[in-house]
Amino acid sequence: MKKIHELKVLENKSIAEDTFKLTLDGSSLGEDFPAPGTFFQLKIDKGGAPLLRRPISVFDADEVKQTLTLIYKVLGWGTKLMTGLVPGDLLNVHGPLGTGFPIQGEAGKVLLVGGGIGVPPLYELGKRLQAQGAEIVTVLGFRGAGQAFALEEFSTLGPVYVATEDGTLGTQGFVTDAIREHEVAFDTLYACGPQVMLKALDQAYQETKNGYLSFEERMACGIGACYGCMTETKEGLKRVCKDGPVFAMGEVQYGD
Amino acid sequence: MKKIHELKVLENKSIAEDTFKLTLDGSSLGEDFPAPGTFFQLKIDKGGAPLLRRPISVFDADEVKQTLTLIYKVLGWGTKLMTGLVPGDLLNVHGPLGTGFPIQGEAGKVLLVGGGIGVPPLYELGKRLQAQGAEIVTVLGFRGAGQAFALEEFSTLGPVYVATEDGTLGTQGFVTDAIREHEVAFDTLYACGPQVMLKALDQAYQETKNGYLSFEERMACGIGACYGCMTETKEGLKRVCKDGPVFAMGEVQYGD
Amino acid sequence: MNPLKMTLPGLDLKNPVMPASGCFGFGQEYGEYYDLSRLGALMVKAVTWEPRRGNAMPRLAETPAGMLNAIGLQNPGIAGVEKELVWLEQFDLPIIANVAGYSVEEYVAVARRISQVPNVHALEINISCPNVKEGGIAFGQDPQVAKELTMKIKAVSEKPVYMKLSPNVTDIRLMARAVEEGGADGITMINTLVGMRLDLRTGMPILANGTGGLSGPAVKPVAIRMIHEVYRTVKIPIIGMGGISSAEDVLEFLYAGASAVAVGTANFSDPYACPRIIEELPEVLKKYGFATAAEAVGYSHRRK
Amino acid sequence: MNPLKMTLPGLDLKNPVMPASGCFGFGQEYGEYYDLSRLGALMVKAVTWEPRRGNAMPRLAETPAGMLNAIGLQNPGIAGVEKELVWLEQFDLPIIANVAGYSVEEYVAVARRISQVPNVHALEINISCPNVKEGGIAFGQDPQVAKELTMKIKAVSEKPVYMKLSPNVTDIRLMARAVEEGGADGITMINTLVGMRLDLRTGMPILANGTGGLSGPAVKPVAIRMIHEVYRTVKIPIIGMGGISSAEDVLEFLYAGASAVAVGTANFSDPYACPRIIEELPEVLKKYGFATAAEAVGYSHRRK
Ligand SMILES: Cc1cc2nc3c(=O)[nH]c(=O)nc-3n(C[C@H](O)[C@H](O)[C@H](O)COP(=O)(O)OP(=O)(O)OC[C@H]3O[C@@H](n4cnc5c(N)ncnc54)[C@H](O)[C@@H]3O)c2cc1C
Ligand SMILES: Cc1cc2nc3c(=O)[nH]c(=O)nc-3n(C[C@H](O)[C@H](O)[C@H](O)COP(=O)(O)OP(=O)(O)OC[C@H]3O[C@@H](n4cnc5c(N)ncnc54)[C@H](O)[C@@H]3O)c2cc1C
Ligand SMILES: Cc1cc2nc3c(=O)[nH]c(=O)nc-3n(C[C@H](O)[C@H](O)[C@H](O)COP(=O)(O)O)c2cc1C
Ligand SMILES: Cc1cc2nc3c(=O)[nH]c(=O)nc-3n(C[C@H](O)[C@H](O)[C@H](O)COP(=O)(O)O)c2cc1C
Ligand code: FES
Ligand code: FES
Repeated sequence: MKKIHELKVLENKSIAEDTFKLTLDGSSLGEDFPAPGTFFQLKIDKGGAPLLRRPISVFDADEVKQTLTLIYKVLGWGTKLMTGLVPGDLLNVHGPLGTGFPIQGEAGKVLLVGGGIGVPPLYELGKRLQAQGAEIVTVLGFRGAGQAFALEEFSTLGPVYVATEDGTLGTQGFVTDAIREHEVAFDTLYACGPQVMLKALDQAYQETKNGYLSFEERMACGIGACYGCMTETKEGLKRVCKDGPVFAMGEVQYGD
Repeated sequence: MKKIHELKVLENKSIAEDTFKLTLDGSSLGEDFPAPGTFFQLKIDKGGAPLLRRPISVFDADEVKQTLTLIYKVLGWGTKLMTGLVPGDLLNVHGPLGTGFPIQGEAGKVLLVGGGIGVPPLYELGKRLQAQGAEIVTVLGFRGAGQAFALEEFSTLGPVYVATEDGTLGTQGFVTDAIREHEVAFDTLYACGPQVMLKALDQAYQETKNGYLSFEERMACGIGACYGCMTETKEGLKRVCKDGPVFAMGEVQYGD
Repeated sequence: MNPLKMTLPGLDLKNPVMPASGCFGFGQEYGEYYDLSRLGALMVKAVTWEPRRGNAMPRLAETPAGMLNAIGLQNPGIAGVEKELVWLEQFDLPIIANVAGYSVEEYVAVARRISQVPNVHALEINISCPNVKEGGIAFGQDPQVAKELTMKIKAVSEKPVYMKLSPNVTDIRLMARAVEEGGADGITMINTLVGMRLDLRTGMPILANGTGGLSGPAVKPVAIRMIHEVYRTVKIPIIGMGGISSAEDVLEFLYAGASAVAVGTANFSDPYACPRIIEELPEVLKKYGFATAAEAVGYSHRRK
Repeated sequence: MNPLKMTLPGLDLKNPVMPASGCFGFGQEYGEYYDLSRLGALMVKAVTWEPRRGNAMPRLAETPAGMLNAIGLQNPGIAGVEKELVWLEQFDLPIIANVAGYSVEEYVAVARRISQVPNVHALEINISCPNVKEGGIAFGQDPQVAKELTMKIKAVSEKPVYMKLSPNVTDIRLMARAVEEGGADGITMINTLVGMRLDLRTGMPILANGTGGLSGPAVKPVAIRMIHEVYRTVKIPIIGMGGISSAEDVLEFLYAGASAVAVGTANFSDPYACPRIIEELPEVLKKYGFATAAEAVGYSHRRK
């Protein structure tokens, strides 16, 4: 039977504009030590508010240190409250949830593409792929240099290229511009970020490459029971929280 | 213009069954250092819940140490959350509110009568009366010995008699039984506690003694604007939060 | 004797707590968290005759102590739901099927067929879904329409029929009386209040559907008030819901007049909400002086 | 130019934020916390012809993200209120008088007389108080009754008349249209939802009155939805309220169609709620791309 966990906060620090890195003691997770691309639903209320849990991806699941690291952007009520977590606090987490990135046997040239708050899930993924012998290039997109984070971590995996909308770091423009500029060659693509980015990548590469994209939707249950987080796919409506958040390129049918 | 204060928590410890003593740094209160019988409305939400402030009386306002001490009983949602306050936390308090105990010139034989969670406001009162030269006897009522608190503090003011419903400490019975048993003589009575206790005292002594009673009602605004906390008096409806919580004996008209 | 036992038309409940329709799918997902046989019953997701796609995304928004949903009756249709119900046969668990429709004919056809499924012990007729353009709530806001629909469904159903009332009405008592007159065996209430949130960036409603149904603790005082009113108005039993998240909440609903309760939104923040509440209930009953849950039903009305 | 300036019938507002009726008395108490001239306007407590004692205690109960009140129109009567209004003359502050009654005659008499008070710039007719046994909400749940009352009050009032709508109705648009047809100059909405809480110890309702009015953040999504509907239904302006506690909330109400807003329950947890919101509003408007508050009114309806 599945469990809910109470994890101890080890660290919660600002790493970029409105962006925090939250490290949790994951030693009690046991079988629930997460796979890349999965996420946790965090309960951040004290006294019942906010009502819903907040879905946050796994950035780093360090089996040696037994730590679970998440990176979150302060967006609204819930993430703002999260900034108040201090070492020693217990955080109630539900997960790991969802179907993550398929990595079985993946050992060729891999391109990781992250946009903004879509960057976090790619790092744990990259670590696992690297361990399997994959050759990794990372392209990350941010609004500007002030929003950029995790460059150091990704550079341990291979070359990292950055695109910023305002040109304050790396290529001016979007991740697609940086991929083109650096003529990145790859067999398999893994990406997470705003839907427009995912759609652009999907349309550009679904004919020629393998690839997996991680999507976001507003969630309530997080386990596939409420039908709140659907996405249209070739095989009909699917639940982002349970059947996703990762879908193969070509699967999702984008709206307008 | 009146102000709201953020006070630093210095200590928050259990002193009896479900009863806590909360000490706050009151050095920033300035003009708002409270008079006996007044109360503060405490904001205990994190993230908006619970919605309303909780009214808690002044137990001890130490002008020398510049500390403000409150004693609260864990009853429901709000007071339960209060037990989570730890030293260093900032607590948002609105007050002092209400019309406290009149003590001007009071220097004769004084009887303080407190029942349960009505005990706290009498201690600061007793300190001030003692400083004015009053001769003080205190009678406190509790459910049982496990619920009794603040006996030590009150014993610095003069004799203390206790009544418990279950007889596990002092007189078995109510405060009125203890007063009778010890044949306490007094000129002026000050009391706070459950309405049945106040009614009994009022009926017993309003003809023969001076006295002031402190009442409780559910409150929203705490300043007299919402008309949520009325009590019937000889002169019509009055607001417990603003015109009270203290009323002279004989003033309040009890329902059934 | 089991102090939580409760008997309602068609339902011999080992305890009075069940997941609310639409908040628990067909049980598979929460079945990974605990043994579903612990539940008093299970109200499954709404079923229509044809498969329905439901509304566009986003379908969810958070509100203070509540949430809005506009799922819009997405479901695999009656044939698909029948398959799901087979899976549920492994549990000692009475199923309450939630019936929806876009026309009287659809309601009647679905009710007839689903009432024949063996582990379906009762029907809950959803005349209060605020998230579909036709049908749904329209049936739940006009007493005469509700009464006639109840009669037609009663005529074909092989199982007791509970009508699910909408709180979006001026006088809930008129609706309750109408469905009682129509022959309903019980009432379930409340469905969601219609609400809306706007996205400050785009100016558009957060929900693609515009409006959605408000659920969660925020609506609890409205649910209690309406159940209190309906209990005095009709003789048929009430299954209460709206913001329940603790055993104390359950007791408040029983006092108001509910004979059993359903838990919806609370499952989302705590997947163990139902078994937790069931486990805490005996102690809470005892604390307030009740030997059985049944004793607490309507207690508030015997106190005047 | 003042970007917060807003003009409604009878009301030249320096900003669109005012305390809601019944949550601010006649201003004296909050006047000890800040200069009342900072407010856009002030909706004073309900007034009836005779002094009213209101309901028995307790009159208050807390709910998740909300509260119930059953004050029951306690007020010193028209003569007493007139005296209170004299005190308010020292402020640069348009007063909106909240008129209540137990009969059509009482409403009309109060409206006629209070509309003659110089610093009263508009009337708000409370046909939606859920806390009195006669009158009150009954006028706010029947369109025809509301329309006729509006006409009679319009006939005697020397100031613009805003009708305060109850959310406890099946279709708020019918009520809005009725009062518009009756000649109302504007609408204020929403009053409280009827709710109840039971005391687990006694089994009795916490409120002596039984039911009470639900206010606070919990009701905000209902208020937004109803204002959104009414904006599309009538041409007269709306003053919106229901759970506002921040400048962002104000913007959401303006988007939905309110031309000004009132803040009620939020005053209780933060006595500075109104001036805080007024102070934050220009920045929030700017953040979302509006040069003036007036531009944001009805924005949601121009986005489709
Ligand atoms: C599978 C998944 C993984 C995610 N991983 C990360 C991550 O690693 N780091 C990170 O910073 N963010 C991540 N997000 C986005 C994150 O969940 C939202 O930014 C967050 O929920 C916003 O909450 P809030 O209280 O600050 O905002 P509010 O606007 O107050 O939230 C209100 C409601 O809307 C929901 N919501 C608002 N924005 C989003 C959004 N963009 N996506 C989903 N729900 C939203 C909230 O969960 C909440 O229910 C992820 C989202 C999903 C679905
Ligand atoms: C003027 C005044 C002074 C007080 N001084 C003290 C004190 O020094 N120490 C102490 O322990 N208690 C004191 N009380 C009582 C205290 O306010 C309540 O016990 C407390 O508010 C309960 O809150 P809760 O969240 O734990 O209970 P809940 O039941 O969750 O509270 C729900 C709502 O009801 C109100 N409420 C519940 N019980 C009471 C009550 N007995 N009196 C007033 N409001 C209530 C709460 O304030 C809240 O608004 C005082 C009350 C008043 C009016
Ligand atoms: C996501 C979601 C989906 C729902 N779907 C249905 C449904 O299909 N049929 C139905 O009758 N009620 C549905 N409801 C209403 C619930 O069954 C319940 O009446 C309501 O949510 C109040 O209970 P709660 O506050 O405990 O959630 C749904 C509620 C939610 C939150
Ligand atoms: C304690 C209290 C008293 C109220 N009294 C009145 C009143 O006298 N007249 C009236 O029209 N509305 C009255 N209301 C309703 C408010 O004016 C307002 O419509 C409602 O509370 C919603 O706003 P809020 O959520 O910001 O409080 C009262 C509300 C509260 C909480
Ligand atoms: S969040 Fe409930 S189905 Fe995905
Ligand atoms: S609490 Fe508002 S008048 Fe006393």
